[in-house]
Amino acid sequence: MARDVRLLTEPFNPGQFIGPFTNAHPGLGGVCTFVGEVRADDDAVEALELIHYEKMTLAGMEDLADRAIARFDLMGLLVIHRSGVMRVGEPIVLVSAAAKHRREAIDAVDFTMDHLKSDSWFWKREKRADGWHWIEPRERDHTDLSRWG
Amino acid sequence: MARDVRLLTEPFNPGQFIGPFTNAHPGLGGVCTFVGEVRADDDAVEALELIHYEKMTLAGMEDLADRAIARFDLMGLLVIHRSGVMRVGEPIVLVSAAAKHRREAIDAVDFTMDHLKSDSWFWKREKRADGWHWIEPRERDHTDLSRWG
Amino acid sequence: MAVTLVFLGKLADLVGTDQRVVQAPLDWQGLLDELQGPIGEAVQQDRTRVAVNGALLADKTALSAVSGDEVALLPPVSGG
Amino acid sequence: MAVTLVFLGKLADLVGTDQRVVQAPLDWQGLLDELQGPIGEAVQQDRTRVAVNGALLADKTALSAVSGDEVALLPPVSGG
Repeated sequence: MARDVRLLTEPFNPGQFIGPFTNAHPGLGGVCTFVGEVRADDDAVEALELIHYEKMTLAGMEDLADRAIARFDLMGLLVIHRSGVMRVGEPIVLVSAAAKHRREAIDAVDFTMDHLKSDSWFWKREKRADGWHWIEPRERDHTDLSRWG
Repeated sequence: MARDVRLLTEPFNPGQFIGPFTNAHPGLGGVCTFVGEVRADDDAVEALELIHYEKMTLAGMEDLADRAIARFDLMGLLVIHRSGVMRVGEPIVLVSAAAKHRREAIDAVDFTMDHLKSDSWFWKREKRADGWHWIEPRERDHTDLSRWG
Repeated sequence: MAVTLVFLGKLADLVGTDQRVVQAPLDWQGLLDELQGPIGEAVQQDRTRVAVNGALLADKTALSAVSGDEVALLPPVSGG
Repeated sequence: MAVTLVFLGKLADLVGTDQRVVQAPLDWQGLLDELQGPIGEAVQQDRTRVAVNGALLADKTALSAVSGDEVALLPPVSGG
């Protein structure tokens, strides 16, 4: 089982990670990958900032990856999360799971994304014309988490 | 909504489709992609062949894509399926969904894969040392389909 | 012109070819007369479907193909 | 040496800095004495968590930091 967990403070290109990750697991049945980007659902948002805490954020991501690995039958798991200031269209997160069977790969990505989005040590703020605004947790995030018991 | 459905008879590189598909949907929130390959779970299998029917297979894939689009809130859907003889490690199928929200993208890929695997017009056989053997449908495929009501 | 029969998947193995041209018109009884032995039995199984020009028949015994039609005999799919 | 307080997310805005060095040792009452006004109220809220050297406290009122420790004040996360 190859586990690759990274917290990046600079922009990244998902393709540069996905290809090598897939190639590193010969014999796999399938790879599921989710890439999340800064969404353009509000023209007023000029930038997004994610703040992480050096002593906890990466360790928490590694712990989450271990839980996904314990729960699903995987051949490999790749978890990448950005920190810092990002603009619309920039990748924030990439989760890729390789497995013998597709259900395991898809579910592992779903599980990992739900927990990354609502149960990892990131704080988010948006820059608008009048300055930066902190984003509060969404109720939906807690609903998502409760799916996994 | 961009819908791109292809039935390919030659090997393909998933990366050549995923990058352009993602880039074609600026403002998206996330892209979920599943790539299925010929699995190496049995050393005795030398090759796999998928047979399609010209008058029905691609049309069925297009119809499936339309159903996924009607069911999930997507910005784009890419469905690629191989036909012909393949060896271990070659991609068979690629489904990629772009959406504002990750749950829609992940569920659309899950739905489309379940239906492609068990409800599309492909017939499969494996080549072993003693020749070609037809593969019968798996019970699991029907269980997968029943998840979608 | 005539009717073209197309045999998919393992049905092609049973007849040793993936296409056969037969006389038009062709109904269900005519098809069974044409397909003797193992292939005839396979075509009669519930899980074998029949399509005419790419359109699946809800009731294959209602087959009514005319000259120029393509009749496909479809065993259960085995997935991608 | 002393104890370093680290303010995450909007807590940093409330104090105008993301770090402050205070006298060791530091317990919960000492922390509240140190943090007056809005930041003090925020820290007392149930949803604000406290970690020492990266380890989350199950009960933040049991805080007992010594010289060299880093005490992080963590508001609710807002997701990636």
